[in-house]
Amino acid sequence: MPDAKKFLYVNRKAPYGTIYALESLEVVLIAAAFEQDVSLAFLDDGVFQLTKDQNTDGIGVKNFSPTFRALGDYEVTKLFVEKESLEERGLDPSDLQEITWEDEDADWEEKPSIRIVSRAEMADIMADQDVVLSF
Amino acid sequence: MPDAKKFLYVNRKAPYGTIYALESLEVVLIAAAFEQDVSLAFLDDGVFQLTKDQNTDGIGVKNFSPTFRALGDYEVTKLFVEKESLEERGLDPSDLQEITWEDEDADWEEKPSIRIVSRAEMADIMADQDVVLSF
Amino acid sequence: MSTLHTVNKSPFGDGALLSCIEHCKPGDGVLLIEDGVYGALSGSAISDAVVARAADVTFYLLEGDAKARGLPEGKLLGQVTPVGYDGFVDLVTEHDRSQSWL
Amino acid sequence: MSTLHTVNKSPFGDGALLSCIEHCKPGDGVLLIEDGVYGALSGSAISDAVVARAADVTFYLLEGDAKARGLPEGKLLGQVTPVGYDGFVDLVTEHDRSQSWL
Amino acid sequence: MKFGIVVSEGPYTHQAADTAYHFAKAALDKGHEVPRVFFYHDGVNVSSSLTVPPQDERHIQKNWSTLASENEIDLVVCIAAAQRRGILDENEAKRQGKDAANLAEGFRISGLGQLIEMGIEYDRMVMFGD
Amino acid sequence: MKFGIVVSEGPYTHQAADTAYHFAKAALDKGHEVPRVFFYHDGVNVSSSLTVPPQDERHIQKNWSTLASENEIDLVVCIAAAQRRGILDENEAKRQGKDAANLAEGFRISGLGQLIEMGIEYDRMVMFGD
Repeated sequence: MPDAKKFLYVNRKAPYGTIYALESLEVVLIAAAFEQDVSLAFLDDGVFQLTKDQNTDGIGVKNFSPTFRALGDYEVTKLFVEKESLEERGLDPSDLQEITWEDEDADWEEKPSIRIVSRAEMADIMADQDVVLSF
Repeated sequence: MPDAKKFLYVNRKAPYGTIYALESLEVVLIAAAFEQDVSLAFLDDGVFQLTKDQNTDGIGVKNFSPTFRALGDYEVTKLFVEKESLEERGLDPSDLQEITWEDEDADWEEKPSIRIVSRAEMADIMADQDVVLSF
Repeated sequence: MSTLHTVNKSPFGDGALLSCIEHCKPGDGVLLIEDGVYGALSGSAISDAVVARAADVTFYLLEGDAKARGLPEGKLLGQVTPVGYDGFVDLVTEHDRSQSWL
Repeated sequence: MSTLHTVNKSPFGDGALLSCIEHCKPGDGVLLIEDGVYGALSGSAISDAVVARAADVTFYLLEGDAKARGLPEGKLLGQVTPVGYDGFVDLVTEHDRSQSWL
Repeated sequence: MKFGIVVSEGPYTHQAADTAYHFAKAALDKGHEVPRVFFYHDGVNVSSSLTVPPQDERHIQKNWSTLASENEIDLVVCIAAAQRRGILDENEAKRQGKDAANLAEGFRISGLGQLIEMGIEYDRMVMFGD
Repeated sequence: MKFGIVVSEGPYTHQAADTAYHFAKAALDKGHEVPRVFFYHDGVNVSSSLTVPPQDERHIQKNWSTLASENEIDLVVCIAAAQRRGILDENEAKRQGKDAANLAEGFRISGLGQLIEMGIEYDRMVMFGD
């Protein structure tokens, strides 16, 4: 992809209370078709989007968290989650669902899509993009 | 007013960035016709609604801050502003516009409508209401 | 005479829960709903403030909202009582007024 | 390579400005717009954080938004430079990308 | 008891209209009365007859219309808030020279006085917003 | 330079649509290009033809329609976001069996690909929201 641009989708909001998390995911699914270099950032309340065992039966709203697990099939494999944001919320990486992708260059080995990064690393990732879209 | 209920309109949001402050004021103006016991509370970012010298020419939005000065004519005379909220924002009472009402029981003496109260007093005011509406 | 306060925003990005905690009175109830349920997480930057106030105020959370957000039961503060929508209705009736921290 | 960050919410009720301050890089610009302009108030609970970061980041505010909200010029931090919508456009062109802290 | 409910945010974007709906249902199930629900701010957008949510999602407007018709709830949309946001009934559309109306069945447009009345007449007021 | 602008909140409720408008005007005044503005989330509500703001207020939808026609700006409204919120053009209204359409002049409904294209093709993207 010589002309591919680096796109970062920044998620700072919790799911269900507002629609931003869901509509952000809808953008990412479409974006995957454009063969750009796609990364997702989860920081602040955005880390709540990735908690495991979400069950929305009690509130009558569609549970969209399984869609994150489909991102690997769309070749969206870089989900950066900020460590400090987790810690401030009393969460650790084991509270997040497992999201993997199959690496065709490594005999289809399953690799984790979620990468826990420090706040400083997140700042570096943000500064390394061509386009930053915020939700 | 033997059957009058105590209504408190709670304002915690800044003006112009969102419409809540303006639409709260629209409710208060209508409420005045119902001869209830009306109070307004300004705390947190709500204190910003009352700053003086608001000039919206540069953003093309209607300046509704003069309407606060008309509240006295509608017999809305109790505007409680929280001291701690002002202080956290680097403001003091002199940064707020003057809002007065004419007391017909005191020979139409002009009296200030804004009353600066502590956070503890604000909590007491809130606990003393029949109906609390939040904007 | 007591008030039921409802808080519907995450306390990590928004000041509503802290402001509510600083304005409620002994004997009041605070119900965490929608994104407000994150306020019930233990070991968070906000949990000490909730625990401290739980001395004289009763905290509740809307169970459906907590489950929707995948909050692990083991990580919820013991000081916060889960209720359903029916419990929400009861809380409104049991308090003299309700105040939404929007 | 630098970024123009825009912040449009009051820092007293919302965490966007602080998060932006913790994520921007030396040489970046931070433009306060809409309710974000309250972040330029001096002597506030937030002003120390802005002043500290102004050592290596340039802060701006949208002048029309500050005037609309009646912010007294004497109470604005000297570290924050006022710009108009035309200045906003220039800032976007002068930085390599822009990031909105929504 | 008589409950007054206020919805202050639009459908799907915020959860307010959903939470208010579940609360209203639970109140009715417990034998309480919900004589009126008032839609203010972006809440007026709940009354749009033109929403087409995905098929696997709840239909917020229809849920409210159905609940209202089954329980004789007065669904009132604030006229000033509605006009700003493009919600019009047939009469308003004609009066404003618009060729379309979009107020859904079971909702009616009226003034803010209806909100104050709820506060005066009902036992409890509960607001759902952002 | 070519600017891509995204508006993510509805008119009047949030200032986003106003700030974006003033920014777009200033960019055009300086000789930049604004080939397309994309309306997402509640931003789709800016395109409603049925808003009737008070006479002493700005008319946000008309401001955008005028700016677009004078400067050949492509005003794109996201179809998925629009359907959820009740914004339909004539075609969609027919297809969905609705008896009214409310997409204002100068706006068109299309997919999210139009947003990604802006990011790929333009020099800068600026988002206005909440």
